[in-house]
Amino acid sequence: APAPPAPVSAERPLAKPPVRKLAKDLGIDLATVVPTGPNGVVTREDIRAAAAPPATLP
Amino acid sequence: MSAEERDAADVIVVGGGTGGYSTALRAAALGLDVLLVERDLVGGTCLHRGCIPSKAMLHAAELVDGIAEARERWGVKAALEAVDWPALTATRDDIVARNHRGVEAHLSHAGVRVVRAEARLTGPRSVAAGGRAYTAARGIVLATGSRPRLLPGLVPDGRRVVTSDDALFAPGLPDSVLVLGGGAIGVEYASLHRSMGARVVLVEAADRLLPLEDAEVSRQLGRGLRRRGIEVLAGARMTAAETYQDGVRVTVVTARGETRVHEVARLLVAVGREPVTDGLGLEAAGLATDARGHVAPADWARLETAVPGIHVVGDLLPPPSPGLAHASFAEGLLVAEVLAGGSPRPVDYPAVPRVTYSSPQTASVGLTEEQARERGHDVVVNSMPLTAVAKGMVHGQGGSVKVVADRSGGPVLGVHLVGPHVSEMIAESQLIVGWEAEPADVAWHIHPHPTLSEAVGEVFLTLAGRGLHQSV
Amino acid sequence: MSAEERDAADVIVVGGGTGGYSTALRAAALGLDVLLVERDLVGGTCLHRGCIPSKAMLHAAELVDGIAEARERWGVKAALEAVDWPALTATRDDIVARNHRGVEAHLSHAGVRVVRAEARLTGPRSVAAGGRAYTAARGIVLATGSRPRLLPGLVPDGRRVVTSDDALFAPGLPDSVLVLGGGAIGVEYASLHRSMGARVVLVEAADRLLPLEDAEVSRQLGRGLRRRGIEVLAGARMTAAETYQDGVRVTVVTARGETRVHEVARLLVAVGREPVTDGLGLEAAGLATDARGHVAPADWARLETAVPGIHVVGDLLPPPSPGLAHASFAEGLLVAEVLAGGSPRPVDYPAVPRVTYSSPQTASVGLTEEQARERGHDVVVNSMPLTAVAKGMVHGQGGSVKVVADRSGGPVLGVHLVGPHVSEMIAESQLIVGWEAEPADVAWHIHPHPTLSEAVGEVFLTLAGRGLHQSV
Ligand SMILES: Cc1cc2nc3c(=O)[nH]c(=O)nc-3n(C[C@H](O)[C@H](O)[C@H](O)COP(=O)(O)OP(=O)(O)OC[C@H]3O[C@@H](n4cnc5c(N)ncnc54)[C@H](O)[C@@H]3O)c2cc1C
Ligand SMILES: Cc1cc2nc3c(=O)[nH]c(=O)nc-3n(C[C@H](O)[C@H](O)[C@H](O)COP(=O)(O)OP(=O)(O)OC[C@H]3O[C@@H](n4cnc5c(N)ncnc54)[C@H](O)[C@@H]3O)c2cc1C
Repeated sequence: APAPPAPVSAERPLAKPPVRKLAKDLGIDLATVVPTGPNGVVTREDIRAAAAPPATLP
Repeated sequence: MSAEERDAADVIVVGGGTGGYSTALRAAALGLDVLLVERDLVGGTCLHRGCIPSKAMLHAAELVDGIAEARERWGVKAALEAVDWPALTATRDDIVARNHRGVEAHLSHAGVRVVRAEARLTGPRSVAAGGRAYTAARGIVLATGSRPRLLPGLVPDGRRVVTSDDALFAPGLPDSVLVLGGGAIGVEYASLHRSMGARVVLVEAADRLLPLEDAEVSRQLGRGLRRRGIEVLAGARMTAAETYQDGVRVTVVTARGETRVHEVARLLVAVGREPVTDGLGLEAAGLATDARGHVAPADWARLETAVPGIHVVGDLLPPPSPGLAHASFAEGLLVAEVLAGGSPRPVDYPAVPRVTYSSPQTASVGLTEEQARERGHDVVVNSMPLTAVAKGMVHGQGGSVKVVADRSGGPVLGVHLVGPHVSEMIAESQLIVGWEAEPADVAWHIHPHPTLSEAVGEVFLTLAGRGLHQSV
Repeated sequence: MSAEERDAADVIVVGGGTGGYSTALRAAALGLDVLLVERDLVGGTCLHRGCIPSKAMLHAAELVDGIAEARERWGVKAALEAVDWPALTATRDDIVARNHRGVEAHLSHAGVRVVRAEARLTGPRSVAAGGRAYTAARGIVLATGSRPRLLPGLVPDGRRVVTSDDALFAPGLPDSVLVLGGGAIGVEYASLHRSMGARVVLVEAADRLLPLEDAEVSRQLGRGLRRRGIEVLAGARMTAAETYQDGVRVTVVTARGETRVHEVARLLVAVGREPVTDGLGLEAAGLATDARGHVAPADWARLETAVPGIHVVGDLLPPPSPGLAHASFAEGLLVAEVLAGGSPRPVDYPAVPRVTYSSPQTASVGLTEEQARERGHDVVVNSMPLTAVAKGMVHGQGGSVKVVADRSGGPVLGVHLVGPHVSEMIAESQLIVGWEAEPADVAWHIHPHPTLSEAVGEVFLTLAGRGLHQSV
C-alpha cells in the first residue's frame, strides 16, 4: 500500500490574497503546491506550474 | 454596404443606459458588429436622471455644509446668503451634457450603430425599431432599465408630488419636503434638501433606513441625519396625502402608532424602482417577466435567459443584481465577453460595493453581520469610530468602520463604513472582500497617516491581533 | 516592587514620537516590561509639530477653497470675510490636545512606564535619564526622530524667518511668504498660505517639486499650484536672504539664470529634516551615525544595529525609511515583535504610501516610472485624467491617475495619484502593490459609480485589455 502522505504543517500555506484567489479559481489546493517564494510563500508562478499539467478531475 | 445588409448585426442591445452602452462598447471592442437601440438619450437613467445629476447636486450640498463647518469650527467668517438654483443646476446640467457627449463619442468611435427608436422584440433573434426590422446573429441584450415605482392613487404632478425624476427638473427647491422612502435615493434627496436649508421629514416603512445595509450603518446614518436636523421616522407608514394650493398634507402613522400630519411644500416619493418592459414584446421572443416585473436569467454566470442568445443586464435583472450603475457596467462587460465567445468570471454580487452619497455617506461591501450569521458563520465583528483616528477628529463628523469576519479565520466577510469620504474609501475593501483576504493579510499594511482610512487599518490590526489599542 | 527593581526593564525606548510610542505599546501588548523616555511630550513631531496640526490647518484651508468653488461653480452666494486665526488654531490645538491625551492614556493603560527626561546611552544595555540609571534586559530602541534642517547663516527668528515648527506658533499668517523647499512640507505650507489668501512663492532647487515622486506627479502638482496663483520656481537657488523691519528680501536665481528679488513678510525654510542624536551618547553604546547623521541598522529585516539588542525606528533611520509617521509606526510594530521573540515580516518600503495634503493632493505607492526603468523593467504606463470620469468632472479640479507596470506582465509596480481626496484613495493601491496584484486581478472589480476611484479602476481595465475607451 502507498505510504500515507506526510503530515502537512498545521499552518496555512502562505500566499498573497490575489494569488490565493487565483489558486481557488483554478481549483488548486494551496497545501499541495510547492512554494518557491521567499520564506515559503506560494507564488503566482507556483500556482501556474501546478495548473499546467492537465489536472485530474476530482 | 447596403441598407438591407446593415439591418443585420452580431448583437442588438435594447436600451442605451449604463448596462446597454457598456455591453455595446465592450462587444464592439471585441470585434462584434453592434446595434444599440435607445428611444431616448444614451446614458439612460444614471446619466440623465440618476447618479450624475444627483451627485453633482450633492457635491454642491457638501460645499454648502462646509461653509457652516468652516464658520462653526474653524473661525472662518463666511456668510451663506443664498443658493442661486438656476446657476447650480446649470453646472449640473453642463456636467451631464459633457458626459452625454462623451458616451456618444465613445459609441461612435467604437463603431456602434445607434438607432434612436423604441425597440420591440419580434422573435428570439429579431427586433423592430423605427419601422425597420433588425436581426441579431449572435444575440440580443435587454437593457431597458427601470423607472420610479409609484404608489396607487398618488400621481406625481411634478410640483407638489414628485419622484426623483421630477425633483431634478423642478425650478427650485422647496422650503419643506417629506421624503417617502429611506433607501439610497430617499436618503440622498433628504440630505440634499437639508443642506440647502429645507425642513425635511424622512419616512421609511421598514424599521430602519437603508434596510438592506448592516444595522450599524442604519443606526449611524440615522444618528447623523438627525444631528443635521432631519426628522427621521422609521417603521412609519404614510396613510394619506392630500394636495392643496401650496403643498401637501401628509398623514403618517409612526412606529409607536401615533398619527402625525405633516404639511410640506413637496412630497418626494422614493419607494423604489420598477423594471421597464411594457411594449418590449417579451412574449414574441418567448420570454416573460417574473412576479416583480424583472427578466430573470436562467444562467446567472452568463446572464442568459431561458431563450438562448437573449441576455439581460442592469436594473431589468432581479436581485441579487443590486440595481446600481457599476453593477450594470460589470454585467455589460460580462455579457459582451460571453457573446464574443469568452468565459468571463461571473459577477460576484456580494463583492459589489454599495454607496449612499448623503451626509454622512455610507459605503459597504460584502455581507452584513446578519447575513453572515444567516449563512452559518461564527461571526466576529470589530468596529471603530472614525473619531478614534486623528483625521476623524479633524473632520469632526463622526462615522464608523465595521468589519465582519468569522471567528475561526478565513476571508473577511464584510466591511461597512459611514462618514465623510467613505465613497472613495470603499475601493480598498472591495479588493479585500473580492480577493477573499484575511484580516492578517491586511494588518501588515500600515495605512497612510493621517487619513480616515487608518481607521479601516486599525480594525484589521485588531482583528489580526496586532492592534495597539483594542483587543477582540 | 522597589524603586531599584523598577530601574530594570525588558525594553527601553528612547523618544516618545510615533516610532517610540508604537514600539512601546506593541511591546507592552506582547507582555514586555517597557520603559519609555521622552524629554518633551509623547506624540513627538507628528502629533505636536507635524502631521496633525498641519493637516488640521489644511482641512480648514480646504473648506476655505470650497467657499470659492461653491461661489464660482455652484451659484452659492457666500462671502468669505476673514479668517479668525486664533479661533482656527484653537480648534487645531484642541485636536492635538485630545490626541495627546489619547496617547498618554494608551501608554498608561498598556502599563508602559513613561519617564519624562533626556535620555543618554551609557552602554549597549543601559540608559541614563533624569539622574537615574536604567538597564534593558532585552534591548534598547532608539526613536529620537528628527528636526528641521537649517541653512548655514540663516537663523530662524520665529517671525520673518521660520521653520515648520515656528510656522505653527506664529500669531497669524503673513500676507506674503516665500517657501524654500518643494518637498512635502514646503508644498503643504505653500498650499495652506495660498488658501488663506497670501501671496506665495515656492522655490525648489531640484528641477521639479516633490523630486522623489514620479515626474508626472510633479508636473500635475506644479500645474495645480500655479493655477491657484502660487509662483512655483523649480530649479531655482536662493542666493541671499536679508531681513528688514517687516519682512525678508530674498534673492533667487531662477532655472533660466535670472536673478529675482522677492520681498515677503515671511521666509519659510523647509529644506529637509535632520536626525536628532546630539547628547544621545551613541559612542557609549558602540554606535556612530552615518554621513548624514542617521543611525543605520545592520539588519534591516529586524531594524537592529551592529550592536545586538539596539534597534532603530522612525526618522532616525536612513533611507529607504521614508521619514513618515506611518512608516515609523510600522517600524515600531516590527521592532516590538522582534524584541518579543517573533519574526515579523520586514517593512516593504516601496509599498509604503506617500501623501502630500496640498490642494491638489498627491498620493503614491510603489515605484515611479523612472525607478521601474532603472530596475530593468520593460515599462508600460497608463494614465488618465480624473476629469475623464464623471465624479472628476463634478469636482472640476483636474488630477490624474498613473499606473506603472511591466509590459511582459507581473505585478503592478507603482500607482501615482494627484487630485482631490487621493489621500483616502491610495489605500486601495497600497494593497495592490503590497499584495503584488497584476492589472488583471484588479480589472474584474468594477469600482463604485460615480467616484474618483473609478479612474483608478479604468486604468487597470485598460492595462488588462478590458478597457472600453482606451488601448495601451
Ligand atoms: C436618483 C437616482 C440616483 C442614482 N444614483 C446611483 C448612484 O449613485 N450609483 C449607482 O451605482 N446607481 C445609481 N442609481 C441607479 C442607476 O441609475 C441604475 O442602476 C442604472 O441606470 C441602471 O442602468 P440600466 O442600463 O439597467 O438602465 P437605465 O439607465 O434605466 O437605461 C435604460 C435605457 O433603456 C431605454 N429603453 C427602455 N425601454 C426601451 C425600448 N423598448 N426601446 C428602446 N429603448 C428603451 C431607456 O430610455 C433608457 O435610456 C441611481 C438611480 C436614481 C434614479
Ligand atoms: C510639518 C510636518 C508635517 C508632517 N506631516 C506628515 C504627514 O502628514 N504624514 C506623515 O506620515 N509624516 C509626516 N511628517 C513626518 C512625521 O512627523 C515623522 O515621520 C514622525 O514624527 C517620525 O517619528 P519619530 O518617532 O521617528 O520621531 P519624532 O516624532 O520626531 O519623535 C522623536 C521624539 O524623541 C524625543 N527625543 C529626542 N531625543 C531624545 C532624548 N535624547 N531623550 C529623550 N527624548 C528624546 C523628542 O522629544 C521627540 O518627542 C511631518 C513632519 C513635519 C515636520
